Amino acid sequence: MKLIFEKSVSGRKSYSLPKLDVKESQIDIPEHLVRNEAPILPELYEVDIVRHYNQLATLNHSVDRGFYPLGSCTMKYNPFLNEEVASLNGFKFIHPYQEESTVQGALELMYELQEFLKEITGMANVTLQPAAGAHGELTGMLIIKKYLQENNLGHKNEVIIPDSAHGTNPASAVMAGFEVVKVNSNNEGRVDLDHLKSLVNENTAAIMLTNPNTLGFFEKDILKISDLMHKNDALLYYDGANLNAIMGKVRPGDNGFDVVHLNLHKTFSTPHGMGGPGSGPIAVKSYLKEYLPKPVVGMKESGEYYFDYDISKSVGKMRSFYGNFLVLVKAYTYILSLGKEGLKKVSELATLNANYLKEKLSKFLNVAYPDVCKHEFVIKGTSLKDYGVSTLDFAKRLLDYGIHPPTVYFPLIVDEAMMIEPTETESKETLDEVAAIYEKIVEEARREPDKLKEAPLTLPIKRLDEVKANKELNVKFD
Amino acid sequence: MKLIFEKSVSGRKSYSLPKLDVKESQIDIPEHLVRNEAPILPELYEVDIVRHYNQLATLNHSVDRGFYPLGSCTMKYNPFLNEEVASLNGFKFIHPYQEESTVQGALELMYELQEFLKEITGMANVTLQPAAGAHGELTGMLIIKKYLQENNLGHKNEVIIPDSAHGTNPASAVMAGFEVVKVNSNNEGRVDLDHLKSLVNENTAAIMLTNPNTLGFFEKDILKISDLMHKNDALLYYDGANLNAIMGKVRPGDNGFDVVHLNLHKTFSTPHGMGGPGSGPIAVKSYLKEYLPKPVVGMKESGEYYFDYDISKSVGKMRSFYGNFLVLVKAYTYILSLGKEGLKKVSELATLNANYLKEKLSKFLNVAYPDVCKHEFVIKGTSLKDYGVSTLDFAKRLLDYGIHPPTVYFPLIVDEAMMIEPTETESKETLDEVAAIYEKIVEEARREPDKLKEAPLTLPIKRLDEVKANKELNVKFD
Amino acid sequence: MNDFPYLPHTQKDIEEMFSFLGIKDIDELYRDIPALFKGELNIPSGLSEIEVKERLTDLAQLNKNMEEYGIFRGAGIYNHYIPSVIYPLASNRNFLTAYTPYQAEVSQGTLQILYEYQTQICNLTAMEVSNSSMYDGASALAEAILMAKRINGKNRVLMSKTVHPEYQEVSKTYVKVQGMDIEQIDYLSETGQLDLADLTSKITEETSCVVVSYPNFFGVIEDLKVIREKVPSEVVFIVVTYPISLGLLEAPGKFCADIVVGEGQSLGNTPSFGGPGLGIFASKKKYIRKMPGRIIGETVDQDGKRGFCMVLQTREQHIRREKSTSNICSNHAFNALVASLYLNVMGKQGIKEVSLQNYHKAHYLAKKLVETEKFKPVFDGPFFNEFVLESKIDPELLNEKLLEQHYFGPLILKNFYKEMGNKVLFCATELTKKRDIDFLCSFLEGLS
Amino acid sequence: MNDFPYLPHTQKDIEEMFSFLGIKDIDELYRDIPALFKGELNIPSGLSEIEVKERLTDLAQLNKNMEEYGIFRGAGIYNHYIPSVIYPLASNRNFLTAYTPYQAEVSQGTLQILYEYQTQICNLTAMEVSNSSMYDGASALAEAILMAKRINGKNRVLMSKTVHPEYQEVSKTYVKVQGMDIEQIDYLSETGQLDLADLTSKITEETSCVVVSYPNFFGVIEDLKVIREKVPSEVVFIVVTYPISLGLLEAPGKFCADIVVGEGQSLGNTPSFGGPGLGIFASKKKYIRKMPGRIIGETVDQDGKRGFCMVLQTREQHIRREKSTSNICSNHAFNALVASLYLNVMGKQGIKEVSLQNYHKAHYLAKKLVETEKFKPVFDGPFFNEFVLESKIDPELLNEKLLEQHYFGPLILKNFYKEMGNKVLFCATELTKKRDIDFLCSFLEGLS
Repeated sequence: MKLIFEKSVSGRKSYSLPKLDVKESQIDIPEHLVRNEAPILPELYEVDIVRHYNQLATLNHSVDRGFYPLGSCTMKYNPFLNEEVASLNGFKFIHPYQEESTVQGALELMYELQEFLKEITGMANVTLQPAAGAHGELTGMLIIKKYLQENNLGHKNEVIIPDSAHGTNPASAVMAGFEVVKVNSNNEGRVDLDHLKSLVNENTAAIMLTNPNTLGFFEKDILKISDLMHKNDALLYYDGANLNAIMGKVRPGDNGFDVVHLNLHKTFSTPHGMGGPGSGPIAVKSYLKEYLPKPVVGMKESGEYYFDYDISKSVGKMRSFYGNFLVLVKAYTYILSLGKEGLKKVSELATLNANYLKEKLSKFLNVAYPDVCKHEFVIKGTSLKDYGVSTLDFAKRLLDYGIHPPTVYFPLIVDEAMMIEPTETESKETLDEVAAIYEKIVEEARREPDKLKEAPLTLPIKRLDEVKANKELNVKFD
Repeated sequence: MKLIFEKSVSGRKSYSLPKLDVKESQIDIPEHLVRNEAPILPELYEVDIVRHYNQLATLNHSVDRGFYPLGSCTMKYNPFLNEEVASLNGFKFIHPYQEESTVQGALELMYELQEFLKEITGMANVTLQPAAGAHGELTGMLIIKKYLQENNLGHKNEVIIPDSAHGTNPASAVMAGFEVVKVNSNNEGRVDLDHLKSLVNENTAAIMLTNPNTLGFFEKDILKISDLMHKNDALLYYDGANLNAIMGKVRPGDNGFDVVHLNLHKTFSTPHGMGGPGSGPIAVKSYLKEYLPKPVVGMKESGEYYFDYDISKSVGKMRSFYGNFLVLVKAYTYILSLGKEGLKKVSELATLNANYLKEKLSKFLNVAYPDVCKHEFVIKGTSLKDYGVSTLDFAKRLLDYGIHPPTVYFPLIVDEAMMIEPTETESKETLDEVAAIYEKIVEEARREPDKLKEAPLTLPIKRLDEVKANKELNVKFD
Repeated sequence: MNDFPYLPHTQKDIEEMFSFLGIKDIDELYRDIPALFKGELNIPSGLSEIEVKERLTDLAQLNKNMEEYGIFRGAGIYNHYIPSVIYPLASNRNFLTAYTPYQAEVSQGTLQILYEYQTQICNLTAMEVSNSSMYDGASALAEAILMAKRINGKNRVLMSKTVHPEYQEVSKTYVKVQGMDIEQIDYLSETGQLDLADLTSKITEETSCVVVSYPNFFGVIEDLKVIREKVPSEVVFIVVTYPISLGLLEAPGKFCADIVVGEGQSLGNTPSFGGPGLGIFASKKKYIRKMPGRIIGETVDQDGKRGFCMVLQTREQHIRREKSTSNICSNHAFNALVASLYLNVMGKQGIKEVSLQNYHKAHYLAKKLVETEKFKPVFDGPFFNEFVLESKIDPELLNEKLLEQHYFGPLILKNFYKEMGNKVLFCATELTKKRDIDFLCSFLEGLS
Repeated sequence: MNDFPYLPHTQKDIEEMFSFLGIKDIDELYRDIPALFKGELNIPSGLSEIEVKERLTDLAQLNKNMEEYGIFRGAGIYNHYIPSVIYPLASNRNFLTAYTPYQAEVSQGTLQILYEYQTQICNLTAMEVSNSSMYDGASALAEAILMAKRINGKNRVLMSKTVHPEYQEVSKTYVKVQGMDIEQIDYLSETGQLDLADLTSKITEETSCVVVSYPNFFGVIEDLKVIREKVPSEVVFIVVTYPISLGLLEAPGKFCADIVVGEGQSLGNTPSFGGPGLGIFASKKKYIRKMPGRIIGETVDQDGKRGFCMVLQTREQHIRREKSTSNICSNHAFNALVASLYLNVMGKQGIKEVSLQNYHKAHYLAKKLVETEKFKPVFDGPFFNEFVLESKIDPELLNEKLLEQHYFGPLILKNFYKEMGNKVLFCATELTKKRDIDFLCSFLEGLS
C-alpha cells in the first residue's frame, strides 16, 4: 500500500490550533538558527490519516486476532481493564517533577507494586526504573559490577552464560563491562554442571540464568549452581523472561538468586505495543539494596510516600524519571485482578498448556528434549529436511492458516528450532486446532513441499527479499 | 465464521462481580415466577469475545475504511473529537431524573443546540426529542395533525408526497393518521406543479418535501408550491435528509416550510452505528410552538436552564426522556468545530463533489437528469442492460474494488437507479479513483459481463440467497 | 478553504474542479435556488479542537454524574456495571461508521452481530423472534400496541397503571391517531400488583391488547401467570420488561406473552441522560410478518457458505412505503451491539448472578431504610430492585439533603402519580455498596 | 478454576488435559523443581473488575493532574495538545497487542509505521537515518556516546553542563563501565549558552564526542553553527534536541550533527509521570552499522511488490549477542507510532505553527513575569519555550502558593544546579492560555 507521504497533497491540513491569544514577540533568534525550510512532513486531512491506519491495522497479526506463541515472549491476552484504568487523567497527565504531595496516588501504586514484586520473586528490594527486560539486565549487571568493585572484587570480570540464553544476556553483560564465558547445556537441556564447575574461577563475577530456561526446562540443579557460585564469591542473576511458568510455585530469591529482573510486558500482561514499551524492574537481595538506581519509592511513618534518593552506593540513574509508569499501572492492575491464587493458577495453566501442546505435537514432530516442560518447549525441525523443508518454510506456511509462528531458529543450540509458548490465555480448543494445523502442514511437507517453500500464499504480501533490504538499505522515504 | 454461541463452552465465564457485601435476603417471590432455567447465553472467556468481534469488524465496510456514497444517507466522516467528548463521564453517567440543578451543562448544551438548529433551518422552535429521522417525521406529522384538529381543519386528511420521496414519508404520514396522495415528478426531476395543483383540494393537509429531493435537485418552484399550499390552508413539511446540500445557502424556513426535521446523524456527522442511533430534531414555525412534544429546554432570566413542560397543545411525548442525548453532544461539537463559515463550506463542497463526480461518470453512464445537482445525483443503469447486467450486478462488482455501492433501485422513478452521494469529506483524488473504477466496470460489463453477474468475487462471502432467507426465516440460532 | 476541519479540498483542488465543471463560482451550482440565504448564520465561527474540547469539558463538569455521586434512583434508567471490554470493542470504527447493511456481502459483521443479538433477546425473554432494535422501551411499547391492532384489528388498549408513566404517554401519542384508545387498569394498594378484578371487568370484545409491566414501575413483580389466565387468547398480551430482572424472574415467554418489549439500556449501555437507549422487541413467530423494524436472517451464499441478510424487508418503509408495518428506518443497532456484548460477557451464569445481586442489595436497602423509622413500607408484593416507601421527611427536602452528601436520592413519585404524596421509589443495583447504604441510613437517622 | 479472569480452562478442560498427559496433579509438571514454594504469596486475593476499577480510580484521583491544574513547568516533559485522533487510532489492538515484527509478512502494519516514523524523524532533524525508537531521551544519549566510541575508539566525552541533568547522570551510568569519562563544559552566565572557550580548551586528541542540547536545559538556543566550527571533524558531534522546537529552529542536521537524540514525548505522547516516553535516535548514514536499535527498511516481495522488513539485524543482540551494538530488544515502538501520528496530523504547516505558538507564549509569559517585578531575567541568550528567572520570592513558597491556586509553578533550579539559588525555570506551551498568564501575574503582584 501507499506510504503516508505518498498521500500528501500540498496545502492540506488536519491540525487545528486556537488563534494565538498573546501578542507576538519579535523572533530574536539569529537568522541562521531559524529553520528556513519546513520539515518534509505529510500534508493530509483527517480522513486520510484514519483510513491509512485502519488499513495498516489489517496487515498485522496480534494477540487479539489469534494464537501468537512466540517463545520467551509470553504473548498472553492483555485485558482491556488495564488499558481503561491506565488512561485515567490522574495517571496520564501528571508531570514527573510535580510536588510529591500532588502525586501520592502514583507513588502509592509504585510502592505497592514494589512490594508485590518483592513477594513474587522472594527478594528484598525492587526498582521499577528499567524500561524493558534488557534494560533491567543492564541495570542488574551494573549493580553486580559496582558491588564487586566496592567489595574489592573488582578483578572479577567474567560472566557465565548458558549457550541457550537470550541474546540480551551476553549483550547486557558486555555493556556492563564484563566478559562473557559460555557454559554448555547438557543432553537434558540444562546447564552442564561439570562444564560449569570447570569454568568457575577467581575471575567469575556472576552467572546469568533464565529459569525455566529457553528450552522450557527448570534448572533442577539450581541449588547446586547457587552454592557453587556463592562459594566462589560470584553472584546469580535471574533473567525473568520466563517467570510466567513459576509464579507462586517457586521463587528465584529462595533459589539463591541475588538479582532478578522481571518483564512486566510478559508475565504481567501489559501489551507489547509492536515492540514496546515494556518494563523491566529489578529485584535484589537486601545486601544489594544500596546499589539500586535512584530513586526508589519509600513510605514514611506518616504513611506518606516519597522518592528515596538516599541510596549510598547507587549505580546512578538508568533513564530519566522513574520508569515506564503507565506500564506499571497496567501490571499493578493485573496483579490486583488475579491475586495470589490467580497468579499461581496463571503459571500452572501456562505450564499445562505448554505440556499439552508439546505432547500433541510430539506425535508428528520431534521435540528437542523429552522432559516435562514449563511454559514453553522447543521443536527440532530437522525431520522436515528430508522433504527439503526448513523451519522457516514451516513457519511461513503457518501464516497461511492464520496463526503466528513460534520463535524460530532459537535457542541456537537446537537445529531448526521452533520455540513455542502458548501461554495460559489460550483455550484447549485453540491448542487442539493448532495441533491439527501443525499436523496438516507436516503432511503437506511430505506431499507438497513446494507449498511450504513458497508460503505464505494467501497473504497480501509474499516472502520478502531481505538480502535486497540489507544491501540497498532504503531506511527512509525520499 | 462461527456464531458466538458455537464458541460457548459450559462453565466458562468472563464476567466478574464483587462478592455480595450485604446479607442475602430470602427470595420471597412465588416459585412459579422464579426462573428455573438460566437463559441460553454463551459461556465464554474474555479472549473469545475479543477475537470474535475483532474478526467481525474485518467483515464490515465503513466510512473509516473507504468511500461509502449511500445516496440520501450522508455517510460523511465522523470526527474522533466528537466521540471523545461524548464519552466524558459528565455526559455518559447522568440520569434523566436528576435534579435540574445537577444537569445544567447538559441542559445548556441542548438549549444551544436548539438555537443553532433554529438558525440553520430558519425556524422558530425546536424539539430534540425524536430518536431518528423517521421518528422526527412522525412527530412533525402529528404536530400538523393536531394543529389542523385544533383549528377546525380536522377533515384535512390527505398528505401529498412526491413519487421520488423516501419511503419513510408515506409511512410516517400514515402512522400520523393521514392518507397519502402521490404527486408526480416532471421531466426535470422536480415536483410536477400542474399535477400538484390538480391534487390540492380542501382535504389537503400538507405536502412532504425533501429539498434537494432524492434526485439531488432543488425544488426550484418551492415558493410557488409554498404559496399554493398555504392558500389552501395546507402545511409544508421538510424532510431534512438532504440538508447537507444547503446549510448557510438557503433555509427551509425562508422557503415557506412549516415543519422541518433534521438528521443529526447525516448532516451533523454523528456516526451511523450500523443502523443507529440517529437523532431527528423537529423545527417549527412559531405558530406551531405549542404543539411540540414535551419537554423542550428553556432558559430562565437568571440564566438557569430547565425542562419546559408547559406546552399547551403538545402532541404528547414521542419517546421516554429527552432524546438521544449523546448524539446531541456529538452534533453540537460538530457545529462548534465548523462554525457558520464551515457549515456553509460543508454544503458547498458536498455539492461541488457531487457535481464533479456526476460529470465524470456522465462520460460513460447515463445520468438520470442532466441538471446541476446538489449533494447527490442519480444514475440510470439501463444502458448496462444491453450486456445483461443489472444495477445490482454493477453494485456487487464495486465491492470487489473495495468501495461501497451507492443506494440502488431508489428513487423508484428511475429505472435501475444508482443514487450517489459522495459527501464533502471525500477528496478529489478519491473521486477520481472512484470514477476510474466505475469506468473500468462499465468496460468489464461490455467485455466480461459474467464477472459482474457473479460479483463479488474477492470477498469472504459471495452473493447471498435472499429467497431462501425469506422462505426459511431462520432469525435466531437454536 | 482548508481552514475548516474534515474538509479535504485545497484551493488547487477547487480550481481544478471548477475548471472541469466550467464554473467560476460555487453559486453557479446553486443557480436554481430562487432565494439564496443572503446573511450569515447567527452561529459562532468555528473553534479549534483545543477550544471545543475545553468547552465540552466545561459543560460536562457542570453535570453531577453517577461516577462521582451515589445513586438510589432508577425508574427506567439504571446504573449497572459496564464491563471494560464492551465499549472498546463496540467502538471499533468498522462498526461505528457503518450503516444499515444494505449490501450484505460487506456487512457480515453487522448482520451476524444483530442475528446474535436477536437470538440472545429471544433466549432471555423466551420468545421466538426478536427484531434487531427499536429506539427505546417507550416507543417499542407504542409499536407493540399498533402491532396488536394489525393482529386483531381491535382498538381498545388495557394498560396497567403501573407501566412506566412515560411509556404510557408515548403510547397514547402513537396510538390515538390510529383510532385506538387506552384505558388504565388499577393496581392494588396493598400489593402494588395489578388489580385482577379491574382487569377482568374491563376486558371486552373490543379489547385489542393488555399491557403489563414485569416488574412494574413500583418495582413490584406482577404475577404473569394469573394475569395471563384472565386475558383471553384473542387479546394480545404485551409484557414490558426490564432485562436485568430476567436473570432471576421467569421469562415472560413462559407465560405465553405475545409481545415482549423493554428498555435495553441496562444491558451495558451508559445512562446517557436517558438516550440513546435500546428498544427491545420480541414476539411469537406467527406474528413475525406484523412486526415493525429490521430483522436479520441466516442464509447461504452461492457456495453454500453461511451468511446473513435482512429478511422480510417487504414489511419495511423503504419497500412498502405507506403500507409498511412501521416508519422506522434508523434504529439503535449500535446499542443492540452493546447489549449483545454485555450478554456475551455476563453469559448464562453472570446474568443470573447480577440479577440476584440486584435483588439482595435492594432488599437489604429496604430493610435498613425501614429500620431508620424515617420510612414506612407501602406495598407487600414481591419486588426486584426497586420499591416504594412512604417518607416521613418531605421528599424534596430529603433529596436536597442527600444531594449535599453527594447522593441522588429516591424518585419522588407524586411527580408521576398525584395520589402518591410523600411516597418515593428507591432503587439499588449491583453497584450499590453496603457502605453507601449504611451511610445513607445513619445520615437519615440524624435528619429530623 | 474459571473463577480467575482471563483464564479459559474449565474443570473439564483440565481433567481432559491431565488425562491426555497422564497426570493427576498439576505439581507433576513441577516435579523437577527441588524446592517448591510452600507458602502463599503475601498478595491480596483477586478482586472483581468493579473493585479493581474503583481502587485505581481512587489512586488516580489522589494525583493532581494537568487537565485540572495549570502548569508552567517543563524541563524535559511537556504538556502539549494531543489531537483527538491520535490515541484511538494508535490504540487499535492489532497494533497494541502485536510484538516485534519477526514475521514480516504478518507485520506490515508495524513495519510500514516504523519506516514512516524513521522518515519523519530524519526529515524533522535533517539527518539521514533514524532507528525505530529507544526508551527515552536520556538512554538514547547514553547509547549515542557509546556509539561515538564505536566510531572513533576514543574515551573522553565533553558534555555541556546545560544538557538535561538527568541525561547527564544516565550517560555517566552507561559509559563509565566502558572506560569512558565525562567532562562538563560550562555555560556563559550572561547568555546561558555554551562557553566556547571552555569547549575549545578541553578538546584533546582523546575527545570522542561533544554533546550539546538544543535548546538547552535553560531553554536557551545554542548556536550550533559556531559550536560545530569548534568541534574537529573526527570528534562525534551529538545534539540533544526537543522535537517541537524544530518547527522553528534550524534542524541540527544542517549543522553537520553526527548523531541527534531527544525525548519524543512531546510528539503526541502523554506526560505519564515521565514514562513511557520515546527515545529519538538519528545519525548519518555512514554510521548506520554502528547504530543501536531496530531499523526498518524497504524491500520487495517475490512478486516485486513493496514491503518492509527489519534490516541490519546482525547489529542486534538476538543475532550478534555479546558483539551487538546494544542490548536493546523491547523498544518504544508504540510511542513511535504515537509520535508518527502526531507528525502526520500536524504536518508541515502544523509543526511550524505549534512551534511558533510555544515561542510566543513563552516570550509573553517572560515579559509579563518580569513586569511584575517579582522576577529578574537571568540569561540574555535567545530562548524557545523555557527561560530562567531569578525569583524575589522564595521558590518553594512561590510554588506552594501557586499550588493553592491550582497551578504547578516553575521548576526550582537549585535542585539540579546548586549554584542556582532562587533561580527558576518557567515553561509555556501552546496550551498555556493568556488568561492563565494574566492570572498568574496578577496573583504574583499580590504576593509579598
